[in-house]
Amino acid sequence: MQKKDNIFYKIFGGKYQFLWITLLAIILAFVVGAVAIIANGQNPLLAYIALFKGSFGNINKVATVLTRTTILIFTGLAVAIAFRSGIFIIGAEGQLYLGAFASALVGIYLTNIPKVVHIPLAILAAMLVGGFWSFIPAILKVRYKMDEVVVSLMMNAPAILIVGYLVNEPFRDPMGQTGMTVLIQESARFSRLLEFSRFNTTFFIALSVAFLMIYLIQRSTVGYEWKITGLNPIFSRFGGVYSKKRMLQAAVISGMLAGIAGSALVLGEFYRCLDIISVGYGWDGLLVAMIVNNNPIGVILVAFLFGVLKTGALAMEAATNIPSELSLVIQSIVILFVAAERGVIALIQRKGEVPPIV
Amino acid sequence: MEKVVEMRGITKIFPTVIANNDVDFSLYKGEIQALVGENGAGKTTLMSILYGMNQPIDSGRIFINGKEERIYHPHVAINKGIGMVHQHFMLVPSFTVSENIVLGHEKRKNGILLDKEEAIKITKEISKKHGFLVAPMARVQDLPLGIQQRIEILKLLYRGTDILILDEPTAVLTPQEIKELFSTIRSLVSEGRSIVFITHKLPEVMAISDRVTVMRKGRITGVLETKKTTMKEIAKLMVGREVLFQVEKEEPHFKGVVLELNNIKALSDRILLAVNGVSLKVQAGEILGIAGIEGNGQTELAEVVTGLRPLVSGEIIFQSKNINKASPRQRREMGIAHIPEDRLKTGISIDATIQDNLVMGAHYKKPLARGIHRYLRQTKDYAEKLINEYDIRTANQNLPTISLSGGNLQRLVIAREFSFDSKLLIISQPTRGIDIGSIEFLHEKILSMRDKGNAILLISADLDEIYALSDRIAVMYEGEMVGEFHPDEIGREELGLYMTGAKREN
Amino acid sequence: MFRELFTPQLLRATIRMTTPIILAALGGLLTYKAGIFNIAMEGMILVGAFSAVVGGYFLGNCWLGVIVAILAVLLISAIYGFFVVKLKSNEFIIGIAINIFANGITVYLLRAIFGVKGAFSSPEIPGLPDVSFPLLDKIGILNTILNNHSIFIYLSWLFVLLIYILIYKTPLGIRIRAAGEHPKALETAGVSVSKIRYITIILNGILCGFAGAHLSLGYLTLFTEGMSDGRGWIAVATVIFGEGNPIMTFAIASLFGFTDGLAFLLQGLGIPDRFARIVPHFTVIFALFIVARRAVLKIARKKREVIRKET
Amino acid sequence: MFIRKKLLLNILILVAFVLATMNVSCAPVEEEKEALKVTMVVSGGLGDRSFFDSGAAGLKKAEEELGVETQILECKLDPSAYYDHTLAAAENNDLVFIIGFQMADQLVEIAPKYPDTQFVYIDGIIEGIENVTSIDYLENEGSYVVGAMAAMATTRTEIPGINEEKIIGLVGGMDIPVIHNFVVGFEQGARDIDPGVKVEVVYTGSFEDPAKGKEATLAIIDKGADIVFQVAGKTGEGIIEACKEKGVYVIGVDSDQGWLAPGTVIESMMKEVGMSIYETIKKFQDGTYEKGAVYSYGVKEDGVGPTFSDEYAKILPQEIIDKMREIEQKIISGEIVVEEAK
Repeated sequence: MQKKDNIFYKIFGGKYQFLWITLLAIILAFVVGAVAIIANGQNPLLAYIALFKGSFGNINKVATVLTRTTILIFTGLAVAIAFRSGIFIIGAEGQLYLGAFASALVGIYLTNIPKVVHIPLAILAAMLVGGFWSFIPAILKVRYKMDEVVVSLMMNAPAILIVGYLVNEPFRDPMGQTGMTVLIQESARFSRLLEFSRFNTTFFIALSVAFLMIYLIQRSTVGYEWKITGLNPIFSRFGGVYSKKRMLQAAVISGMLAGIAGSALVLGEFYRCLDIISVGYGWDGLLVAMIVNNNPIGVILVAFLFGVLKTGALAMEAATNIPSELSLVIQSIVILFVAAERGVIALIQRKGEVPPIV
Repeated sequence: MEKVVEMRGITKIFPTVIANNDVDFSLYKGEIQALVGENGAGKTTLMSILYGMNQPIDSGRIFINGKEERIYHPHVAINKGIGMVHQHFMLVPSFTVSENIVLGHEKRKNGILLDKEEAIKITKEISKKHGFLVAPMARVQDLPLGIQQRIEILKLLYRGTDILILDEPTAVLTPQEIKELFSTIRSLVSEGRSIVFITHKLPEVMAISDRVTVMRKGRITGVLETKKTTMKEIAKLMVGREVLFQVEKEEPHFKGVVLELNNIKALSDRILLAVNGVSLKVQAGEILGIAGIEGNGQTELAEVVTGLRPLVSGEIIFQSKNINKASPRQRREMGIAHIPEDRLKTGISIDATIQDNLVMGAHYKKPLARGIHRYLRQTKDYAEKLINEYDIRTANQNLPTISLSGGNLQRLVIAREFSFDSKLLIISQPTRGIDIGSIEFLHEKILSMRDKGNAILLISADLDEIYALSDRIAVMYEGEMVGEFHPDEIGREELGLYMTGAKREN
Repeated sequence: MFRELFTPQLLRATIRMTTPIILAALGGLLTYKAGIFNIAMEGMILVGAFSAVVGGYFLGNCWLGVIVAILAVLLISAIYGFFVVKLKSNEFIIGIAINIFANGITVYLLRAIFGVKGAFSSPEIPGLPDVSFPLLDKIGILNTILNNHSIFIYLSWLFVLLIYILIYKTPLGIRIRAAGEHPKALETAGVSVSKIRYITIILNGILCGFAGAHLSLGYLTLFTEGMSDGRGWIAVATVIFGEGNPIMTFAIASLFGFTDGLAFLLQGLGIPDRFARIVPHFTVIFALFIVARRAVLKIARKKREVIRKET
Repeated sequence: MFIRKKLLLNILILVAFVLATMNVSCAPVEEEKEALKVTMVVSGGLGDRSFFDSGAAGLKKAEEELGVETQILECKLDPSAYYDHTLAAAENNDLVFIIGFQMADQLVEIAPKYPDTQFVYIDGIIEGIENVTSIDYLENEGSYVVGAMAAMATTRTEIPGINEEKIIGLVGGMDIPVIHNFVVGFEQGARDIDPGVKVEVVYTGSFEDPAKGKEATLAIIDKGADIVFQVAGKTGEGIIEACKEKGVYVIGVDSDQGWLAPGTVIESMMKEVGMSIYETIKKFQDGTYEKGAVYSYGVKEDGVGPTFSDEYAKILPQEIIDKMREIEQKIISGEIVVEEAK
């Protein structure tokens, strides 16, 4: 019994509503950004051309976008899986660091083993520590009802500090480089695919993991139980789901995925562990997941969008002297508008029927 | 007589349904008007509109005391002397009684601070004046529902309400409390107030109201004087067809004990002994009705048997096997089905799709899944089958469950629980909050499950239901079984005495 | 070792480090009580800090700086409120968006207004005054710990008290709590929940404005990019751990401040810097773990008692 | 349904992509006079008022005086940006300065692919690549000199603000080897003057938190420090402010920071990044630029060390200044060997 006589509704309602709103949000954000660029005394058109050239200008640029996308897919999925299951762990950044370091250790100190063994071992190490770091807030929530959001938030800084200490003190590169470990063995490295980019085969790992997660989430009984546990844990227990187990499981998988993100940075991009190896991949992953309401397919697409924005912003800065902070402003506006989707739909329908107060 | 409320041509469209379609409604001064209809008929929506909620409406005008008003928010309604007691009480659980009463209309001292003493004084005064006894400093979360309802009414009286809307006020009350409520309503009317009484229980309509307005599917189907009508007529207007008030029941065929409880004990959430040494047996093919006022341990009893609540001591024997340690999933797999009392919290996930709710418990078994792989096609067919079989009215099984009305929600739960191979059914308050048409359907289903050889434990506060279905009746009071009877052996009044602890066997 | 660590100076440092956190946390606490999980404090502090410097520098008066800070944060709060209250968007996402926005806009405007990158400091920035209580002079150790702090430090204590009174002793307070606990009950009592939530968002804006102004005009007299450096997040943590109680929140914020100050002294004992800085985080988690564990054990014990008595 | 929805999004992005690539082909190719194109890539962000800003100042000077075309790319410590910016700089510049030890890997990887571009790696050493020249700074030497200065000054109670105790301090941004290099030199310098002088070292853990910087500084001032060496980027702003408030002295770092707090800054330990950049560009124009060379800028090369500006002479007694010059000579002659921590 929808009110279909509204012209707006005809165009923007219906099945493709989410797509429209997202697109509209992006366009609006760029318009607002353009105003800021004009205020800065520059030509927004040139700036945006530079932005897109920076992301799509040639194969190398696209590869760079995909390199960033790879990491964001991992962290985005990490957040999505936990949030879906009703366990709100926001410690991906810290888990990523620990995973990166664990991978680097295995990559450095295991020698004379074939690639097919070495790489999986290095990734496994990252999964173990990432999973462990995520398990702590989860078990504290399940056992002691402690707020997992805050516990996991508070565990980010220690993880980064610990890695910082290890990388700078006991495991630093003795050959003059500071704030980093030595290079990992040849046998632990993912191959780079292009001459002028760090694009590497971890991208395909990311895609396979993403497909695995999509399968698990949407086609498996486990995914079903995760979802129900996230939506109503009382009901899931009532229905015979071991909901605490499912929550812990989701939390550990989440930590593992974040760990793999760190692993991918080390084994694919830098070939060593740095004391600052990520500026906010974990946090961006959080946003990526939340914008699409933890839908795994959505995560892939939004991760790509973020990859484009981040890479393009750097290029825009290089080409036009527009500070990359402006791209932060644009990014935040995109997020604002996309997140407002529900409310915007209600406004378009002019019904004031925003879903009830929580 | 003077019309205090007149609503003309009210139309309200929700995104998925027309809740009110050109509705005219009026209320006279000093009358008790029953507003009846099945769930989803639009009664609550109509009254909410009068109370300033569900705004804006699509069309229609409202007159209060003959003057047109635009009631865009509850505070306007309150100013006009309209008050509403909602079906789900609007009380803040952690607040005291007096704080809840003055909320929104607080008195100040020193110009800034909340005057708590004054609030307590006010509470005492109005409760004394109307003969309600409440403790002003008690926290609402600690009070039984009957008392909470009194607080709701006191709240309205404090605000000086002349027009009271009571939305299904008897749903949570004991027979004694209902009696008290009715006398309160009469005294309020005698003081010149007017009352709208939303319900779907026809005996109550006959007992209390002066006039009846009947709604069906968003429209008014009749406005009647209570004295000049019958339950049958009202029911017909409500449902749109003839309704049988009594289901046909065959003699039970007992086929051996399915469930045996030996002296079981369990704690409530507030760590009190809620189930205190209950022993009972249920046989295949019989319905054991457990009568009792809510909060006497019935909920906990059901949860212990289904494994949702830990057992303190005693033995649960299901089909000659001790299942004290079995998990909820294991118990379901053995064949224990459960329709919980609080459907929205326990029985479904309101944000999940209808399909997801229907397949819970079956989702990991053949033919819906093998290993961890789910067959989406089979899942869809399975859900579709249940939707048709149980007549769940929805456009699409992939809609969120929140889009269903109360009766359909209940059908959903029943469809799921009745559809797997069960040996024991635990059914708590099955007809709470659902309409006559659905009740009939439901009772038939329950009996058919009995005749298929299920053992059924029926927990209900509704004595009509207990009498209509039970083969044996046990009464629960303060966590104990205080008596067991054959339904023909005992009258309602006497049963009431057992329920309130005034009388007990042994 | 103990004497070397637990000096009056440490308590003084604790007080200083606690203040920006508690100011923001009090704001967050109000919205929390009204049913909004607000994580935008980090960004709001930053905007407050920046605009306080802008206002103070151009208007030449520190109090005008504070006012400009409040106005700027209120502007951001208006955006936040519009999305969260009016459009009912996910408050978490909006919070993060606001934080990113604040980060970008302050850097951008720093360059646009002052033509500098990274930091802006100038003798022309008027600092907020320190306050000294003559009577305290007489009591040596209290004087060291309590006297001669920046004015907002004392104000923050006052705010803890005021907000405690506001929440638990005033009509607005019970409405705020009702808005968080049972919004429909409040709405049907004739009070607009949105209005109450807007009010708390405004108060949060003012308090975050204070926090920012204190950081850039009281604590320091300069602005650097990203100078809130995680204090808003710590404030979020204290609000949640303090369960919305101002006194508890103050206690936990002080625990943060204390361990933060302790970290510098621990370095003096040869503990590596990074381990010293892990201390605050793990101390707070551990302290709250003890509390949570005790609560769980208490329930278990009570259960055992009831069981023993009854069987 | 959802997949199809997203497919459409993909197509749209693809369209955008095609449009963007078209734009590449019709981009303007006009070029006027062949000015020397110089780009500086920094690992952190400008505005630290010390290291990176010093480099930027040198570049600006070159632009004004030598007529080169310049650009600065900031990575803001995003390691994923190191590669992108290095690559972007390599693509169409004649001379590229890479500032920040974090970017060595990227440079080693990219430089050989652009043999026509000359790279100058600053703050570290890379050897064996033909088109990479390295400039390293011996911060430890400069720190030694100011350490000695502080040790001498802390006993001179006639200087206002100097207390009885023989304690000086150092506040570092992060506990990392580059900073350790300052610490080691500073401590050795102080020790060699007077083994009884105690150096309190504290790290704030951030280059961006002036409030923490202030707090850390207050903590060591409370312990009796009266001269504090700040090595902490933006955090240093808070360090200087704490010293100013407490009436003690601060030693600035990398750039001459005297203007930040006249009277409080007692000396600045210069790291002449700007100067070396300017000189390198000049050499490049003159044709005296040595490809693949490695330069170590210590006290001898005037790359590090105190400013000896007149401003500071107002505070410092002449004999201390003389002594500092003497120490510098000893370092140059090799009589004093300064330890290293890198």
